[in-house]
Amino acid sequence: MNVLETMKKCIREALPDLDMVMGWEQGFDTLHATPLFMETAEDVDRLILGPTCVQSLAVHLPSLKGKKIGVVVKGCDSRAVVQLLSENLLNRENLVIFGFGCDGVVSLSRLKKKLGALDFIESAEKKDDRLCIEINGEQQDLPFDDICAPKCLTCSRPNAIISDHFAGPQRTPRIPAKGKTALEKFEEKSLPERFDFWKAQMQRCVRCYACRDSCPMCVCRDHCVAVSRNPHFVSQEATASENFMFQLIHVMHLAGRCVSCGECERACPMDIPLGLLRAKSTEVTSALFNQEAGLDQEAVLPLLSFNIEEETIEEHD
Amino acid sequence: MNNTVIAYYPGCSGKGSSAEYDLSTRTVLRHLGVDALEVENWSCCGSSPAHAVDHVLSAALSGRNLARVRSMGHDLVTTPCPSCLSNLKNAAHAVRDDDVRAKVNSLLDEECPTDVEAISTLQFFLEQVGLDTIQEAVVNPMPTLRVVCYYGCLTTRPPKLMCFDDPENPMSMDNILECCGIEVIPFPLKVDCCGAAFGMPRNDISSRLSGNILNMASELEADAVVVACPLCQMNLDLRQNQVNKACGTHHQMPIFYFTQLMGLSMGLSKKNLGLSKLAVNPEPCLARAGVR
Amino acid sequence: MHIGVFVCHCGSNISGTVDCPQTAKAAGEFPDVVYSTDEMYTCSEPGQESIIRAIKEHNLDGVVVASCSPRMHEATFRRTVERAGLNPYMFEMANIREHVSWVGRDKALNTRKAIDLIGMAVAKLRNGTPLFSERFNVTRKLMVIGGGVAGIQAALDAADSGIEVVLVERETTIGGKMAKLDKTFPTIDCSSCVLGPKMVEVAQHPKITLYAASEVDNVSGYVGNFTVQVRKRAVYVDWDACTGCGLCTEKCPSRKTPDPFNELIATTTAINIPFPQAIPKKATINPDYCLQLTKGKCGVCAKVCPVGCIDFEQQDKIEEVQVGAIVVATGYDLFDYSVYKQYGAGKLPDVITSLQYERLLNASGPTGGHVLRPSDGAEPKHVVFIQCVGSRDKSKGRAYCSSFCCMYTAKQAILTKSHLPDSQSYVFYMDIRSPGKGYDEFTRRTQELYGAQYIRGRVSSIHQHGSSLVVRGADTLAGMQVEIKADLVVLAVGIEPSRNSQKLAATLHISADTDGFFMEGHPKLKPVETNTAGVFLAGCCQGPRDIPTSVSMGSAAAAKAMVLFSNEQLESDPQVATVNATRCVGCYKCVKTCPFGAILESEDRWKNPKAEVLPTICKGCGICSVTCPHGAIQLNHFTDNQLLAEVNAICPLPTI
Amino acid sequence: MPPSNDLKDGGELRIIGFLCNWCSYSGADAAGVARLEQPTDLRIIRTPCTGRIDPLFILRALINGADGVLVSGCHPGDCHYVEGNFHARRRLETLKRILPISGIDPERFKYTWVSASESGRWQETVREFTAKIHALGPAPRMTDVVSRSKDLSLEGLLLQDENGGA
Amino acid sequence: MQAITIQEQDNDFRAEVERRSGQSMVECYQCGNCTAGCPFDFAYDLPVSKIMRLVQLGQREIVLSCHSIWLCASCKTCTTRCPNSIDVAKIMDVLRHMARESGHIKERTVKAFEDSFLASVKKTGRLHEVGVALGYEMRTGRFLTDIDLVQTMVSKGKLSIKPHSMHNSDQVAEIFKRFNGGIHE
Repeated sequence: MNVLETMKKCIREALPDLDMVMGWEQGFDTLHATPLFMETAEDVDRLILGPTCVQSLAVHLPSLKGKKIGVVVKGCDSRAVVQLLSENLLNRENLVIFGFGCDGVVSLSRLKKKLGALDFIESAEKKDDRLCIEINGEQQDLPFDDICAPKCLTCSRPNAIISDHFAGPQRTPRIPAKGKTALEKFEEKSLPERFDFWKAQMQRCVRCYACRDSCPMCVCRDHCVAVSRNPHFVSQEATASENFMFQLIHVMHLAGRCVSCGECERACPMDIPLGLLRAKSTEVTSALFNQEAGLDQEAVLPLLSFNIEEETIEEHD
Repeated sequence: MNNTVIAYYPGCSGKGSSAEYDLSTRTVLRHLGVDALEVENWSCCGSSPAHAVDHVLSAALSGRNLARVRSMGHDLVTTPCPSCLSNLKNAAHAVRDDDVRAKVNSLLDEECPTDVEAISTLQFFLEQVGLDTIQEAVVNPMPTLRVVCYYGCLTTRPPKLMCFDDPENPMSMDNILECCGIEVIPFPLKVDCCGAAFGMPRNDISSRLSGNILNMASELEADAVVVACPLCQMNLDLRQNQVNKACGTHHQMPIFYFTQLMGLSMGLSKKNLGLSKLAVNPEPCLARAGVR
Repeated sequence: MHIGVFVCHCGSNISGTVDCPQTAKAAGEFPDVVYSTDEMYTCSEPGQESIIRAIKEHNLDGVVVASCSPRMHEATFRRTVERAGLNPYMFEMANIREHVSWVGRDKALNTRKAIDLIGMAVAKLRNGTPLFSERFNVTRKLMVIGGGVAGIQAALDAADSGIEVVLVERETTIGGKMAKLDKTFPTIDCSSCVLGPKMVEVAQHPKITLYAASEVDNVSGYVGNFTVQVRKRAVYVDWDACTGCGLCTEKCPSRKTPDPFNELIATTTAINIPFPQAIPKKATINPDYCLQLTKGKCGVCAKVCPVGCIDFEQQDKIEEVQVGAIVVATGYDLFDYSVYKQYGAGKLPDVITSLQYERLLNASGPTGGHVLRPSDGAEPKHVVFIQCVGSRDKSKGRAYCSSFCCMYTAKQAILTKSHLPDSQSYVFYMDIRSPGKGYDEFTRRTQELYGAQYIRGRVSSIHQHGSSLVVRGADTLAGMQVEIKADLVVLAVGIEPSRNSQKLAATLHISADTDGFFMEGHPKLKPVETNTAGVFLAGCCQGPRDIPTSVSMGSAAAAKAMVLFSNEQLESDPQVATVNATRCVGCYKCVKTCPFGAILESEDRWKNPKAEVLPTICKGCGICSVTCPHGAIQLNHFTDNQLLAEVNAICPLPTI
Repeated sequence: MPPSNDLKDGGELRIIGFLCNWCSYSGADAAGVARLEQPTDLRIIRTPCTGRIDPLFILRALINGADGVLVSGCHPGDCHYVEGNFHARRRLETLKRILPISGIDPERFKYTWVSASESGRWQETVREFTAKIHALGPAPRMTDVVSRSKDLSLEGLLLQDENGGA
Repeated sequence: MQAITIQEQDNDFRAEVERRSGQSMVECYQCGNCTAGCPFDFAYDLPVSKIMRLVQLGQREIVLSCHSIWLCASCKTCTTRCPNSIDVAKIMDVLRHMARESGHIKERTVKAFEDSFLASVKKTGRLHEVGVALGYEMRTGRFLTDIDLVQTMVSKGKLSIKPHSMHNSDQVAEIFKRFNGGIHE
């Protein structure tokens, strides 16, 4: 039995005790997957697993709190689940986790850059480390690393780190390629260059909140301070400065919580490189608190605790 | 402690008036397995006259020697002489200030290093050789020899610079000599001044101050005074008759370097400890203590 | 809103460097400000009346006063606007004195800054809401920590007014340092004759419960309702049964036990009563020296005790006490003068502390009041006193003056002369500090009638020379070095906060100054209060104090507690956190960070998890507000919007 | 004695201070009582505790164009609310280290501890921080015009370096 | 004794002492501890604490023309025991430098000794004790100084007529040349 069939079997067995199981099904073509909410055994037939299962389904979990839910997770998705559990935002007993080992997912925006508009997709299939795609009548055979999500290139946790059922084989973590990361390259720029960069990016931002809505750690939803008047941290005007304020609020609210799933950047319709902000925040909090989000259900958020003597913080006298 | 090699700065008096200090220090070090490697082509540290004239000049004279130590590949130098030590430490400390370093270097051919540290051989014995090793080497304890240890001013002062022992009640020499099986009497004037370099220009002053120390030692019925400083030794020993004349006293108080007594307790030969170079004859006192 | 702004001249304190009329004029331009004016003294009676008048005339619903620090007069003005019918929290202050006129020299810049600060206050006020206090009951019981003279006075005054008092003393007897003294200055009256009756009164007072050999382990709660855990140390004697007959102490074979009451210049028995007038007069076993407790054999005391009160198995006991207020009177300890190596570092037997000398002078001391020096028991002839040992000495980390050493040194010089008429005293001093009634006359008398020789200068060193001590000092008035061959040297050792006071400060949530003394609420106006409501200070724990001042402070602290207890109920400070239940998602991040356990993991009607604040326990720090990403928990009077409004007032939101 | 108010270059800059009520606000009051002269640029916002200071207030101020933000509270271990400044220390340090990615100079934000008795230290802190902000000059604004000629995509920014460096 | 006109005090003098010593004069509160411990006080014309006071009062002439600043042996007892941690010995050093520079030489023998000492070092790189003695005697005309020690020293082999050798003693001479050339200032 292949991975998909094993997974389907597990889900079918578990479904009677659950209100619903979340997975993916094919969207309008083979390159696009959309969330699948399985309530009956027939629904399960439509389940797919593969490089197009991009979205993190964990994002839906907090709003379903109180229901008995199953969820299919990749390695990166599972970290969001762990983090939500550690923050008391999910009940473990109401949750059944179906994990598998992920081989990497495609990045539509990288693919678009390579192939132009992705209008007429006949087929798309991953074969070993290449993606074979038939588009506008042409057959393309691309190295997977060139069109996968950037996070997959350095993925250290391809396998679900928490699961009640695990389908298929464990995948080997990627060894990050040598060379500077985007963050490192960006940080070689001067502060004014960085500031101008963000200014230009923030002028493009349309405040659609796709970044926020795709973020599994953004749990305030209707009460997000980005849209509230009490507290009124940021105005609704979509100016560069208000947009930047919003983005920096997001950074601070994710400090020590971001699980580096990359969903914000993926969801951004303007391709604003929000991953830079996330990567920096993760770098800072792991250096300061020697702790990474989404790995330990029992962990206390670093910004909710303290040490009387902080070894990593130089005393400001 | 086998085959330890240390850079060693003997100081000018070690080649003249305190030859026995230099000799006995080297002898004892060698006996304890330490090679004292003389700093190549060292020059005078300038002593107190240099800093009495100018602090930069003083730092430059010592800075040259620190540079010599660095060129030997060492970052630690020891010296038996507290006055040299004080100047070396002062220079090493002063050149940490960029401004001062620039001034000092402008006087020098080679730059004064900022990473060379100086310590006294006394500190070296105590901290790097260790009392245990010293005690193990003792073959000839002298329990009937009653001495007082006199440290003088500069061994521990100023405390912020010297960072060694207690500036008011130093015990390093006391502890070493007790380890060597010698009776050490607590000495209240341990850190009083002997008159320092005034022996020549103002003998009246140095005689009075050295006299106080000799008087107190003899009141405490000490057999001898033990010192760690060539200048103190000279004032108390070579100039003892001048003191007697000025104060109307009749002291015949032997003034040992602590290394000499260490050597004796370890059974080393008197010749290699330079005992015959002492001005006040130590033999009667040593005979009483059973040292042949 | 209708906001009124009142700019205070504070005489010339503000108007000297701030253009007050122009400031008031500019303040009138801020949104919602309908009235602005400048006043000579806003806090004065006419000043306050004009605020009340303006509120009524201009129908104001918010007031900003620009004057001194809110730490000075916020409470005053809140009462003022309340008198005019406004909610006291619809009031803001702009600190244009301490933060503007007193620190800036340029009048134009100062004026601009003052206007900005008023703009911030107005912005904050526009985002403010009326707040209402809750009322809660008061436990009318006072705890006094420390049974020295200050603590005794506080306990007696409070008890006499009918308040239940719990007095906690660390040592096995109350009396503190004063019980060790022989005589007191400037009257030379007997210390124990003055203090003794008060100690007895404590023991007999029906309203006072005494916990000796006890310490405060933990304090929780808040003003009016503190819960204190008191640790009663094991004394190995059942004090309820012990009659203090002293038979055990006569028979105890372990006679080399150090005697802290005699400042370690004498020894006592392992089971002992510190001194005949001790309160409580109960025996205590020192477990480090008791043969039964260290070696398991002896038990003589148990055999001779007529009431069988010895209990070698006794353990520490924790008792919980509910009180409404706490007076801290933990006193002082002597500075450890052994860091003065040049004074013999404590190794020279005839160099002693002033407190040890008190014991030598005291008739109930180890020498029966004969001045005999420790080394050989001889009567000293030349006695040298050295002042400022561990006082006014930056190099030893003690820059402060210990305040009463000049006076007791003079007293000791007088007593030396009366004990030993042939003796000669010498006092090395830097300055004679005698600013009290009859104090300076006293130090003059010491010299003029009792012949003590005062030498102005510090002492460089002391060394033993034969049986005498050579004291080498300076007389700076003569410009000479001086040397004295002394038989006894008494060091007027400086004082420091009593040991463990740092820990107690943390337990009580009060702060300490850089020298470790507890901080008063205000140096002038709240000398016995602290910044924690319901905790008061008395005596040397707040700073060096002599006996009369300590006693005054004890009375003052008791009076403060009585004022507190005169209310049937107290009003809680409404500046506490509140939860907006519709916004709360029940993650309880706030619960995890609250240092006081003031937030509960609660539920709403529909069983949704929600945080809930207990307003009487909340101390208003606002840590929780920052943990909540959706701003569901807000600190009243310091809400996100109030603080953001202040930010935006100085740096307006950028427009494109 | 260093010159105090002699910042004669183009007047005041906008510096916001967030001070805890118990230590630093008191310390600043004490500096006033002692008439310890300070530059006038600083505008102080009083909060009960550094634990009340949301890093977002600081970001709001910086994005609004504040030239400097100074936070000061009780020394760690001396917090009136026992733990407030321990929380603040983690939050503020995190903010300070994240700031550089935004292009906002982290030197424009300082947090420190000044007790109620340290009036001299407060004066020193204000003088030093004000001098530093004046050395940095006015902060760049989000509203300033960005040159449209530059390629401001990430690739563009990073490539520009590679091309320039080659 | 002359009265000091307080308004005419030489503040530059005080500032120069502070700058060159790195010490703050105002911290001295005249406790007298430096005088109390000074081993040389008996030989001083002004006690240390008075020198400190006179520097505070800007009395350049009185201070630089005193004997005391020449008689300080830098034993540093004052520095060690100062309750305000002032490096008093360093101030004494600086005052002696200033006295030298301005030609206030109150202890000719002390200056002669220092000069002879440094001259010997300059000449041979290391100190030549006989050279110092001879130089001192030439400078002071006190030809019998320490003559009583000669015999002992000779018999103990401590008097070498020739200086102890070192290479490149010219390097040391060079230090002095540059110093006298005033490069460092």
